[in-house]
Amino acid sequence: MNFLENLPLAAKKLILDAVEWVCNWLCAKTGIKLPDWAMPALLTLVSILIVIVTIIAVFMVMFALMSVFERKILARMQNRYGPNRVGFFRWRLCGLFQPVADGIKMLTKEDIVPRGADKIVHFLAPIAMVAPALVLPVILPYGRGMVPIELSTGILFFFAMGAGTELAVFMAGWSSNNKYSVMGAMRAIAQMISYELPLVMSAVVVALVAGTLSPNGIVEAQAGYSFGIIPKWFVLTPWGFVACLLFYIGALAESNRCPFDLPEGESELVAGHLTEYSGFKYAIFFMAEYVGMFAINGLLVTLFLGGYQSPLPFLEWIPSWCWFFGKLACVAFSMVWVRATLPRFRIDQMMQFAWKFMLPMSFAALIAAATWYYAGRGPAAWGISALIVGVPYLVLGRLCFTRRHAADNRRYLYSE
Amino acid sequence: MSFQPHTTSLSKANGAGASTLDVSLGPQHPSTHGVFRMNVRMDGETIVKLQPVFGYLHRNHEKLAEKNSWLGSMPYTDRLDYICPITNNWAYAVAVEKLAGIEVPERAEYIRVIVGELTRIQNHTAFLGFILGDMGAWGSALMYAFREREKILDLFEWLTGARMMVNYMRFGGVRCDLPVGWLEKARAYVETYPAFLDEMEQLLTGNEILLARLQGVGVLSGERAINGGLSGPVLRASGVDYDIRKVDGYGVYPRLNFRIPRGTVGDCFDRFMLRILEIRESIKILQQAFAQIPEGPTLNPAVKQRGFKPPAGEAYGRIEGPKGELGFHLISEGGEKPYRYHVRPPSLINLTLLEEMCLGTKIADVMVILGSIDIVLGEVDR
Amino acid sequence: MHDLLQRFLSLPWDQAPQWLFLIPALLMLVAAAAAVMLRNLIHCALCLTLSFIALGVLFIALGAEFVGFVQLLVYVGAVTMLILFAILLTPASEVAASNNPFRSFSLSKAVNAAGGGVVALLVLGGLLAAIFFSPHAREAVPPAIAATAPAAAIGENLLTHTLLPLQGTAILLTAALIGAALLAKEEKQS
Amino acid sequence: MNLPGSGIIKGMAVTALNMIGSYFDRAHAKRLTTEQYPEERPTLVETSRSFPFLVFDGDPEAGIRCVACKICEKECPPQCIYIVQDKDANGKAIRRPRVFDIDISVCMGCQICVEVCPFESIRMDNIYEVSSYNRFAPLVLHKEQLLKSNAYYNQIHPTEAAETDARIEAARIKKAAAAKATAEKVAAAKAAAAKAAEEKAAAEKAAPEKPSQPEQNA
Repeated sequence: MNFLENLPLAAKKLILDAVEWVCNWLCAKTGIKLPDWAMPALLTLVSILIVIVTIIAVFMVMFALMSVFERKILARMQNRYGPNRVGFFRWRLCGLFQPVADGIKMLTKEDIVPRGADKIVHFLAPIAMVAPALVLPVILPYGRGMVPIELSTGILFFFAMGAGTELAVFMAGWSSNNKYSVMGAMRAIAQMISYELPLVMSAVVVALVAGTLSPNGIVEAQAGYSFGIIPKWFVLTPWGFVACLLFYIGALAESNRCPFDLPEGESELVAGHLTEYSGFKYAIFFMAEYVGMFAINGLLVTLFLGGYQSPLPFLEWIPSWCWFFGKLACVAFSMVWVRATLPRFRIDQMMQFAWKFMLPMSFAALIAAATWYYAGRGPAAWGISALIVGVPYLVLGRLCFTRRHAADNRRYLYSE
Repeated sequence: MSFQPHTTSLSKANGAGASTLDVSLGPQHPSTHGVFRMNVRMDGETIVKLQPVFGYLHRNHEKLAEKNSWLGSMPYTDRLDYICPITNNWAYAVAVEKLAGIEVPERAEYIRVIVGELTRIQNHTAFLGFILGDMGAWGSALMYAFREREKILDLFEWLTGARMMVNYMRFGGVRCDLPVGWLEKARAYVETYPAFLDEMEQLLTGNEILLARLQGVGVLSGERAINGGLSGPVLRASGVDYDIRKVDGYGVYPRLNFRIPRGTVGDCFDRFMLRILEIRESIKILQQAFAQIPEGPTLNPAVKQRGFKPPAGEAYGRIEGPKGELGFHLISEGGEKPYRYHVRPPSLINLTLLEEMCLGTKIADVMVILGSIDIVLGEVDR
Repeated sequence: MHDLLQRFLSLPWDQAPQWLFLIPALLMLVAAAAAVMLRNLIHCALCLTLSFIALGVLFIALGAEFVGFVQLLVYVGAVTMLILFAILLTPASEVAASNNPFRSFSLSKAVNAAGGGVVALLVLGGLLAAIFFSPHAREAVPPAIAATAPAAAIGENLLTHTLLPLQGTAILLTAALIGAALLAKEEKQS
Repeated sequence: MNLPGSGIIKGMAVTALNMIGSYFDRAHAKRLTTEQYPEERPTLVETSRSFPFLVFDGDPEAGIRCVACKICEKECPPQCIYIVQDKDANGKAIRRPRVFDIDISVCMGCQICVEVCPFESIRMDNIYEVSSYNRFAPLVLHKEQLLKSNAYYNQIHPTEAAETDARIEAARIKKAAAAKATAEKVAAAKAAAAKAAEEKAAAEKAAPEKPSQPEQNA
């Protein structure tokens, strides 16, 4: 079990050792004397490359699996089979090779640029979309001591990079020279700006309690078990639960997923900012969206679900990185589940929800967290903070939803 | 007009100074229920003008019927509102029977009521799925609705040989009697239906997002609905008590005990709920019809189907179709072909107040309002 | 061959990273110039964003991670978006009128431009003065703080030494926000 | 009083139950109704119909029931049937089709041709895999493709075919009886008639029964 736990790190070290050995061997063979700085610089470079390749490989595989499993899960929720045909020669493998077929299809499709499009921006938009999405995952702690890039301000880095995708969506929408695209882009920007606030606020809540902006530090702050059995994850505190839900909703909105898929709202805007994209550019957008979704789910796991900590003490023999990816899969599954269930918000309702419900709630969570922090984290603190988030929830909920709704308030008359 | 966001701002699209945006929604658009088109002028995302454009699915239905024999138009009526072909058959048969003064055997009338109400159920079920699709839900409700609709279509296939293009009604009855065991199977199916409807209601009617999307959207007053000539669930959602099953009392409906639900607000949510309530009433009708259906002939033997020649005259026959008043206006010169054949399609006439319902709403609401009217382009454009 | 390689390796490569800052710096300058010169307003805004990003990269390269990320978050994430929004929502006539001053020269425009230039210079001078004459300007930031907890240090500084300026800025921004809302509302009514 | 958001939770419970149900409710086909088409073929109900075909008894050439009366051609609503009557060597029309084409790209499967046919010769098939790479020639079915045996008809629509066969049999018996009665009457009335008359009666007896059916059916 220790072996499994350390497998990724050991592999990395093995590669680095091998590179060093080969270099030394080459130098000895050729008689070149390396300057002092050369070997450390080379090893740094190699380790960076290892990180890049690993992250791209892992997230590409996850993207591929997600794209087929999302469709299969959605299909099952809708009582269908989903993709179950594409396999390897005559073995169908439950359609697991569907992403390969999709990739071939996307690659071989004609890449259409509308005549009136702004060709440069139209070309740059997918790149501007995928670049931030791919750097997002580097700050996540995947396991004990497995942070690709250890940043003391990791959370901030995440949000700073995440801001880039808005720009890409705007570029895509505006450059396509299509009314649907521009409207989709405007919606996307409005939505992302609105939801970034509660998203960041609910992350700040965690940073406040953990006292650090480093993802690894936040995960370490959630180590241990109260009463020896209940993990000290932030999601299991009242403020943490609320902040987690807010973060989850914000994550749905930021990754343009149902019920916040207004920018590409198919029933209204055809495909929003993606309307004029085809072939591999479209595939890149698609990929960036999914990688961004994984990254933000990973952050959610890190912030609230204890990152790589195991949920029960006697399960600690399972490697920490398994726990991380397991939790990530659960969050991703829940996003598919939400997608299978809910209809889409309308634009004004979406904005109202962000500003009138989520933002006040995130402030309430902040206050509750501060109370919890200073009231000694005991049962009393638990109760008080529950009160602080519960009351605004009821009041705001009443104001936002139930004022005019309630299906049972409607009267229906019958005539014989 | 050309749209060039690169050189202008978003608002430039309609020429200098204008602050609105013209968008042509359709005919190729994911949620226009076919090839419907709306020319929409928007201020931001708010609709300030909406012009429906019909006719992309025009198939010359009425003129074809005037070139065809009386019987030969029957299969074409399947293709009017292809979601519920049996009621189209029924309306045409009612009109011709009225024109020629044909008696319909009692068993045939019961069969007509049974298949007609099954059609209403499957139409409204499909509606529940469609409107969720218009609201942007990813098809779960639609798939559940189609799962159930499929079972009704199986019954139709067993009965008529085709799932949708049934060509079932004949002048003075129905084409063939119920197969052995059909009635039991249909009854068993109808017994299971309320459970499914409860599940759908659990999925849909309490959902906060759905409520927010439907309530207060596309409000239509009863007065306007009457003035616009609306009919069916759209009219009754606005609080007007008008159902041709009660008004005309055609077929054996007067013998059946059922109620007509109607709404109080007239918004999309009322139209949505009304479909659910109507399904529940239809189930009651079906249960009574299953119990009461007598033995006997299913086709009036006096009527010659081939070379059918009604006496010269004029008749307007109508029924309460799932989407509203479906009527056929026929003029006969006593020949083998109708002189004039006109359809009163509920989808088209319900659509005429679309702009009025949509003004001032958001573009996303337009799709929901259009969905709540429940149109089928085959019937709108004919 | 060996000699060549050996000589190549013994160049002062370890100094190279110090010169890498030229890349974002030049990018920033070019993008800023493009933002001024380009004809299409959206392109201008996009170039401006590019220069913001380059500036953020510079901050990060200087070891000021926190400032760099905040720069990206605020400027790329919010300010640019607001600029783009403003461009897209401004009525067409005004946008059309705002042609590039470098293309159509006229005296009044030149005077305007000169006036604008003077104002810009004054603002720049004021900023530089504020920076150079502030009490902390000459103190180098203790490297220890920069490396360990820049965020904490900045936070503490903001809430102790520079609390008053911070609050002043906040009030100013709020006032600007209210003013903007008022302006927008009037436009809507008319 | 409902908590805000409870409706969403309920809805999600429904989708979750459906997901689980799709794995376990297969037997009753309550949840997962999909048929995996090329492997699982639908069991067509007996009444299922697609396109028309021509019925023959015994030999495809001699046993063809169609007499080229062209009623179906006239009644077909989309007019997808094309019939040319056959002629013998002398140019005299024979009561059977030389050409019988159905354009199934036009045919809408309404079954009106079946209803109007007085000779029980055109019936509805239940084939459903008729797609082709060419939209014109392969979709025009000629007489050779349309001709299918009565056995096949009995196989796809047993009930209907049995009724049809019974009807034909009854008509044949009735016809035979009528012919016999006529012959006897003729023989009794004209017992002393010339041999030519006798030959004529014999020829009438041997004539095919089918032409007599219109009267039976009308």
